[in-house]
Amino acid sequence: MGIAIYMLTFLLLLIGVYALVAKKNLVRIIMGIAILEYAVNLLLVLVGYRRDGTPPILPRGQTAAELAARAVDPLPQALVLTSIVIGLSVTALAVALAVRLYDKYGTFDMNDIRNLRG
Amino acid sequence: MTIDLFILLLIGFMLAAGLIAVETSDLLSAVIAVGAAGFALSVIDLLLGAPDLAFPQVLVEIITLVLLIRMIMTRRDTSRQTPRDTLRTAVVLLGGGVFLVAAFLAVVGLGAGATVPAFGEPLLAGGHPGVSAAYLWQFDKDTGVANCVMGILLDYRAYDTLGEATVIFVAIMGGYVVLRKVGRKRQAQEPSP
Amino acid sequence: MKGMTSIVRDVTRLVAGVVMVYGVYVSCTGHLTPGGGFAGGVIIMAGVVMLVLAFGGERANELLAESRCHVLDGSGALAFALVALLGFFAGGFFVNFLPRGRVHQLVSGGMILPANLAISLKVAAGLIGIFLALVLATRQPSSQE
Amino acid sequence: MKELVPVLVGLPLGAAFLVAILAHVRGGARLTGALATLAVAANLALGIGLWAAAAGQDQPGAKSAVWTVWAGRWDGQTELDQATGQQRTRPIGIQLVWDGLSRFMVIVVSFVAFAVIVFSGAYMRRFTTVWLFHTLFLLMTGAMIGVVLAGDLFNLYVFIEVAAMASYGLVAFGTEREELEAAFKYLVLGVVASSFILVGIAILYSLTGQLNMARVAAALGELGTSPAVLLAAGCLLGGLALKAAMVPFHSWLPDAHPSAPAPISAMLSGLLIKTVGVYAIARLVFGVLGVHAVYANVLIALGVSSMVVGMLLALGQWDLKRLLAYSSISQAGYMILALGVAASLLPHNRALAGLCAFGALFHLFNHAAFKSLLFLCSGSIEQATGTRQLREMGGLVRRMPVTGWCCRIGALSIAGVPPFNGFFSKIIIIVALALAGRVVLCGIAAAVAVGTLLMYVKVQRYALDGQPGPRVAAARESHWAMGAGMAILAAVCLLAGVALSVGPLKEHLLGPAGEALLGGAKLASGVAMGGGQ
Repeated sequence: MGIAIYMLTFLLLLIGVYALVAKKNLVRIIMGIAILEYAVNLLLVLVGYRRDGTPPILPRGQTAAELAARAVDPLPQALVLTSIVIGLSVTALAVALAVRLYDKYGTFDMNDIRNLRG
Repeated sequence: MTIDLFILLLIGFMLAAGLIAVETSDLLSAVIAVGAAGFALSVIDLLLGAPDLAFPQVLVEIITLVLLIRMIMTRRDTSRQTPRDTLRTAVVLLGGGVFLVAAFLAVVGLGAGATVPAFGEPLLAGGHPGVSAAYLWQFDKDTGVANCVMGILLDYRAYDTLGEATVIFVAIMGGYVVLRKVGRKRQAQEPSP
Repeated sequence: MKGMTSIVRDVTRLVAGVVMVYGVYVSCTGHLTPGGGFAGGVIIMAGVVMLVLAFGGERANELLAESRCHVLDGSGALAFALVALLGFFAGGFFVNFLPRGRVHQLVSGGMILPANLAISLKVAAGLIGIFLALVLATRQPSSQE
Repeated sequence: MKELVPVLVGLPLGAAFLVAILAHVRGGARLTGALATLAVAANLALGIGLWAAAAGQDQPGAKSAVWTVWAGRWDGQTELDQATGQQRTRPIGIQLVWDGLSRFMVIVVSFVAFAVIVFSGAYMRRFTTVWLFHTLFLLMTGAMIGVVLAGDLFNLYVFIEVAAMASYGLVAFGTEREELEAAFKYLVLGVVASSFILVGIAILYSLTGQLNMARVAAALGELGTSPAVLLAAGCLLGGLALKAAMVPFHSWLPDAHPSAPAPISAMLSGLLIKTVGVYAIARLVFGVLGVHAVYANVLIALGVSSMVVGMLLALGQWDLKRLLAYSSISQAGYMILALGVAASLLPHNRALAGLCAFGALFHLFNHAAFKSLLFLCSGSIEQATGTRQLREMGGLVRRMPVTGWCCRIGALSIAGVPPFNGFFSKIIIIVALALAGRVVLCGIAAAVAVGTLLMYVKVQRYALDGQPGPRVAAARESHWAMGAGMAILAAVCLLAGVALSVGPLKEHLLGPAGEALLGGAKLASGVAMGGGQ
C-alpha cells in the first residue's frame, strides 16, 4: 500500500503540472500552482513519516531520548513549513498578476492575452 | 495498516478534487474543489504526526480561497471552451508517463540499487539515521524548546527561515509593483535628458 | 467593496478582536505547541480580513494605510535580520546567544521567542498590506485603462 | 575574517528591508537609490576583501583555501555539556561555503550588480515608485549571493526561490500588457521548475537523511546509482535547466528578459540564469550527485541544443532586446557544453577537464560582462530613440558616442573578435574540445561562434553604422551615470581577456574556481570528518 501512496502523490503532482502547462485560464493556472504545492508538500511529509509515530513535540515529563525513539522525522516538517510560505507567496503574486491582466484585457483567457511571440 | 488506508483514501480524494478543479467548467466549483483538496491535505498532516503543518495549511487554504473567490466573483469569466491543444497535451502525457515510470522504479527498485524508503519506515527508524536523529536526541538541551520543529526552524536552520521571511517580503513587494496603476511616467514627463 | 449587514458587523466586531489576540497567543507559544510566528501572523491577518469583508476595504484602508503596512513589514523583516546579526556578538551568524531557560516555560529557547514575534509582525503586516491592495484593486475592474 | 562571509548575504537583504522603511519616512524616498548603490558598493568591497583574504591563504599550485562557515553554532563539533559534564556532539545545521568557486561567483555577481545599479540611477527615473525597484533589486542581488554561498540543498532552493520571486516582480515593473503577460508566463514556468527541484531534494533527503551538500555527496557515493538517485537527479537537473532556459525549456526567456526594464534584463541575462542555472547545475553535478557519464551526456545534449537553437533563433530577430535574449540561451549553452565535457573527462584526464572547466567559468565571467553591457546599451538606445527595432536605428555611433562605442565593444566581445574577452574564452573551449577528441562538438562550437559573429555584424551594421534614421537624428547622448555604468563593463570587456587568462588573477580568481568545481568531492571529505550525525 505504501507504493500506491507514493504513486498517487506523484500523480497529483502531474495533475498540477498538466493544469499549468495545458490550461489557458489564468484562474485555473493559479489552481494548478496550488495543487502542485500540495503534492510536493505531501511528498515531503510522507517521506518523514514513521509508522505509529508521534508528533515531534516534547510532552511534559519526557526526555528527548524517549521522544526520539518514536517521533516522526521533524526535519521534513520544518522544510514543508518553509515551502508552504513560499507557496502562499507565489499564489499571492500570481493573483496580483492575474487581477492586473484582467484589468488590461477584460478576460482570464490566455487565448485572448497573447501579444508575445513564443 | 488502517492509517495507510485512510491516507490512501484521502490522497485519492485530493486527486479527485484536483481533477475536478482542473476540468470542471465552472470556476467557482473549481476553486471550492481546490479548497477541499487543501483541507484533505491538512487532515493528512494531522494523521501523519505533523500538527505544526496542519495549522498553517488550513490558514493558508482559507486565505487562498478568499483571494481566489474575491477575484472571480467580481469579474465575469469570458473564457471560451477552446479545442484542446493536442500538441501540449501529448507532450504532458508523454512526459508524465515517463515520470511515473521513473517514479515507480524509484519506489519499487530495480535490482540491488537503493530505493526510496518504504512508507512509514524512514531512515530515522532504521540503522543509518540522518541528521534529524541528532536533532531529535538533543533539541531540548540545545535550543530549550519543547516543539522540535520550531527548534529546527528557528535555531538549527534559522538561516533558511531568514530566506523564508525574505520570500514573503519579496512577494509582497512584487505584488505592490504589479498593482501600481501606472508603471511608466507619461511621455510628456520624459524628455531625453 | 461595501460592507455587509449590521448583524455581521456586530458579530465581526466581537470576534475579530478575539481572533487577533489568539494570533498573538499562537505566535508567543510557537516553541511550546504547534503554531509559531507564521501561523500566528496569518491568524492576525485573518482577523483583519474579517473586518475588511464586513466593513469594506475603504474603512480598513483608513485605519491601516498602505504605507504603514510597508513600514511594519520592513521593520519585522529587519528585526529578524537583526536577530541573525546580533549573533555576531556571541561568536557568529545566527548564534542563539540568550540563555535557553527551562523547557516548557514561556520564556525559553533564547532567541526563538523574539524571532517568532518578529516573523509574526512581518507576516501579518505584509499580508494585510497585500490583501488591502488586492481588495482595493478589485473594487472596480475597468476593462480599459 | 571568516565570520564575515554571511554578511555578504545579510547586507543586501537588510538594506532592502531598510529601503522599504526609508521610502515612507519624509524625504526618504529620494535617498533609496543612494542607499541601494551604497549597499551594493559595500558588498562589492566586502566581497573583494574576503576574496583577497582567502586568496592570501591559497597554497601555491592547485590547492585553494576553503572556508566553511556555519549558521549558528551547529557545526558538528563536540563540546562539553555544562549540565552533565559529558561530551556532546552538536548537530550540523546550514553551511556556507567560501571556496574558489563561490568567491569567484560572488565577485562576478556583485561587480555586475554594481555597474547595473550605477546605470539605473538615471535610467529608472521614467518609472514610478522607484523605491520598489531598489528593494527588489537588492533582494535579488542578495539572494543570488545566497545561492552562490549555499552549502546546503534546501538553503540553495530557498535562495533560488527568493531570486526568482524578485525577478517575477521586476519583469512586470512597467505594468504594461506585454510585461504583465511575460511575468505571468515566467512565474508559471518558474513554479514548475522549483517544484521539481524540491521533489528532487525530497527524494535525496529520503535516501541519505542529509541536506548538507557534502554529506549528501558522501552518502550518495556509498549508495551508488539507482533509479531513485537518477529520478532525484533528473528532477533537479530538469528544474534547473528550466530555470537556466536551456533548450527545450527555453520558451519563457525571450518573453521575460526583454520585457523587463533594461537594468533588470542585464541582471537576468547576465547573472540570474547563471547563478540559479549554470552555477547550480555545476555545483550539483560536481559537488553533490557525483560525476557520472549519464549526467555528463545530459549536460552535453542540453548545451549543444541550446547553442544551436539559440543562435538560429537569434539570427532571425530584428528586435534588439529579443536578439540579445536568444543569444543568451546560445551562450549559456557554451558553458553547459564545456561543463558536460569536463564532467565526462574528469575520471580519465584531469588536466583536460580542468581546461574545460576553466573555459566554462571564464566564459561565464565574460558573458556576464558583455551581455549585461549590451542590455544596458539597448536600454540607453531605447530611451533615446524610442525604438528597439534594428531597422529603425542606424548611425548611433555618431549621435550617441558613449553608448555607441560601448555597444560596439560589447558586440565585438560577444562575437569573439581577438583582443576582446569573448575571444579568449571561446577559443579555450574550442581548443579543449579539440584536444579531447570531440571533433563533432568542436565543429558545432566553432560554427556557432561564426553564427554569433554574423549576428553581431548585423547589429553593428544596422544599429551603429550607416546614416542616422529619423528617430536617431533627434536622439541625444544619455545621462552620464548611465554612461558610467556602461563604461565600467566595457572596460572589463577590454581588459578581462588578457587579465584573467594569465597572471595573478588567473592564479587566484579563475584557477581556484575551476579547481574547486572539479574537486567537489574534496570538500565532502573535509566535512565528513567533522563528526556528528
